[in-house]
Amino acid sequence: MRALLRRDLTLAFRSGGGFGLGLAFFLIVAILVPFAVGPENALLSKIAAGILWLGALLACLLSLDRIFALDWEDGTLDLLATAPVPLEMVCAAKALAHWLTTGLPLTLAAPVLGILLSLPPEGYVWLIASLLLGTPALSVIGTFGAALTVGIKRGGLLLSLLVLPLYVPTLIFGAEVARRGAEGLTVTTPLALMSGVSLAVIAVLPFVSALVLRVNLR
Amino acid sequence: MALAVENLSVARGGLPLLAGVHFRVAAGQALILRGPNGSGKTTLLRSIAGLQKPTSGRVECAEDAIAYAAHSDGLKSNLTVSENLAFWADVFGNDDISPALEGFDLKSLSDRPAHALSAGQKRRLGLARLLVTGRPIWVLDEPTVSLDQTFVAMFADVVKSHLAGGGSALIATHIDLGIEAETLDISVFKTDPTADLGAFDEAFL
Amino acid sequence: MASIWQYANPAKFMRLSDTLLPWVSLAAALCLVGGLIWGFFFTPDDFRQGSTVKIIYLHVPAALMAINIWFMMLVASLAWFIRRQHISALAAKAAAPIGAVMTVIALLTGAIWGEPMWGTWWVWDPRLTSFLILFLFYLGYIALWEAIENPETASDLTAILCLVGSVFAVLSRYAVNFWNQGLHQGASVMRAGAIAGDTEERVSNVFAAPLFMCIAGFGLLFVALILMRTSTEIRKRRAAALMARERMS
Amino acid sequence: MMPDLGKYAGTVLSAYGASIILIVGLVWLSVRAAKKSKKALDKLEQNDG
Repeated sequence: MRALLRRDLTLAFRSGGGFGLGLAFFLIVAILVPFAVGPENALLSKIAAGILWLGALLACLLSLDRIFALDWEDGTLDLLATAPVPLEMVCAAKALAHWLTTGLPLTLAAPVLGILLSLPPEGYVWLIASLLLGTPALSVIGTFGAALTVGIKRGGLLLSLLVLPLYVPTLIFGAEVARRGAEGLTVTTPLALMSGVSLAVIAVLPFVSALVLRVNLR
Repeated sequence: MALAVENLSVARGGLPLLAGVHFRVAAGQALILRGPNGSGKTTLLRSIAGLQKPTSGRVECAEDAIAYAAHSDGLKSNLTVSENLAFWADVFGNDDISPALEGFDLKSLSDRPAHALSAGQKRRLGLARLLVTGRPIWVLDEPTVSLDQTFVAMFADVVKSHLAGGGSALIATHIDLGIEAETLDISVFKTDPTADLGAFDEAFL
Repeated sequence: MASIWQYANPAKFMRLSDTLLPWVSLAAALCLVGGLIWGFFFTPDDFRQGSTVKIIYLHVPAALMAINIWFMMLVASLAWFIRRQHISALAAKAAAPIGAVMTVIALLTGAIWGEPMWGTWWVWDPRLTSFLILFLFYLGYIALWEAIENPETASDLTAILCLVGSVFAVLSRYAVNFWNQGLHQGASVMRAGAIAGDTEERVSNVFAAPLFMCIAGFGLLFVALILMRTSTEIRKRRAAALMARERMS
Repeated sequence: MMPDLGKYAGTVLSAYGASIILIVGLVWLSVRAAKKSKKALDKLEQNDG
């Protein structure tokens, strides 16, 4: 399945691949917040961790429907389904490609935006840790949502509605880790809970997504 | 026997469409499926290719032997011709794409991005993809759409060499490909939609 | 052509539902109206909350129904995968709007009930919040049914969404608890959105009897509505199948 | 007959009012949908013979 991953990555980096889409959105969200809530650093640093997590989540959400839509339209999914490759691997590769092109860049950009929102200094390491652990789960859950809505015309809005409640645990635990990290409190429990959720999701959901794709390809 | 279909019935949109479909395609043979549009050629081919479970009956062929190709040919316009072919070759576990490039005289276009190809060239690339899968049984749905006469002849030659090499082909098409092969009009298998054949909506009829 | 319609599961269900519906509706009306009147007029005020305790007769049954209807949909989705009988999928589809309305009632009455004590209409109390999340799951489920044309694909995908959604609903329940320790720890009837289970031990019996009647009323209302709505779904599917058949022949 | 609801009268009545409206609305919509589907199906079954 390296072939699919390699192809998706080259496609993402080629023109119009939408690589910068999530990143740009994340930047815009982070920059707009001070205009909305006012420039006082005291307030900003209090909500910075949460805002950065919310921005990363929405940026992920934004680029989900591209995961299968393009391959659905040009028949690639049909051909992959008849190829000697398990659909579960296809879903896992797609989720990984989405994470590499969206989740990872967001995680790397988050500290830079943290400066804009005057995130407390001790918060940076936990912000990155929580995003590193959380964004893979966001990608895998998102792939499940994308598979559900692949056959639906203009399914983007429905995809967000379906995926939003599924993101709640990851968001709560992730933002909690970042927030406690920023306030210098112990982060062990939310971190443990979050990694539990992420690992379970990454292990199970690709199989469910493959089942969904098979239903859609019928 | 490369491909044998016994007493296959398929449904579409919850209603029975074809029933009792049976035919055989020997190695080195081709079978042309005829039938008016909407008579179920696509549904039948998708069931044979394994994308769709038939409501009854069996498809017998070697494991992983079928290469399916429909109208949309799974090409990425941002990738070049050789990248597209290399991807599909890798997916099917081969790595040499040069015979496919020559077979469809795409050698000269190999570094051109797919979006810069003409419709005919794109179809040739789609069919070249078939060669690259290395699968013995070709299941093709209207392969010569948007191909002009000269390339139809080329397509026929490629199919002939595929058959000569021991492969077989099941092709749904309207036009005469110039390949000597039996033809089968599937409207013979058209079933009365009220037939009780375990189609999805049967419980409501 | 001896259509198997008379013997098919949907037809049997329709006949059963047509015979049961009048009785169940009557029982539902009696229990619901009786319970509400009993609770509204004939029970004393709570010494601390005054008359707002009367909202318990709506809030607790609705909250209970909101959760149990989703559980019913989960069971129906599992049944759809195991037995592939249309009744299961259509019953789940019919139940979702009822569950959504029950969740709205639970949220509304919970917020209104809490307002005098908290001075604001909405409070991010873990229970109220998890009902809000449950409401989002209901919306997503209903929207997915509406968005897919092919009934078989719709039945399969919504069943999968229900299964996956249930796991995440439980996860969210604990995440929300972790996220906000909750405003009222241990206050018995006072706790907004208290689930009838633990409310029962501390609710003195003068409140309990009418509460049980209301819960029975809501339950029977659900049964009546699910019988009617599932039959409606079956009729719609039969009409669609007939029309499709006409187009075919 | 009206119980003395005290200063929370507005609260209690609005909760009851809203809930009753929602329940009645749900029942009404369900009944309307049932009638509509029955009528449509009967029409189809007639000319289906």
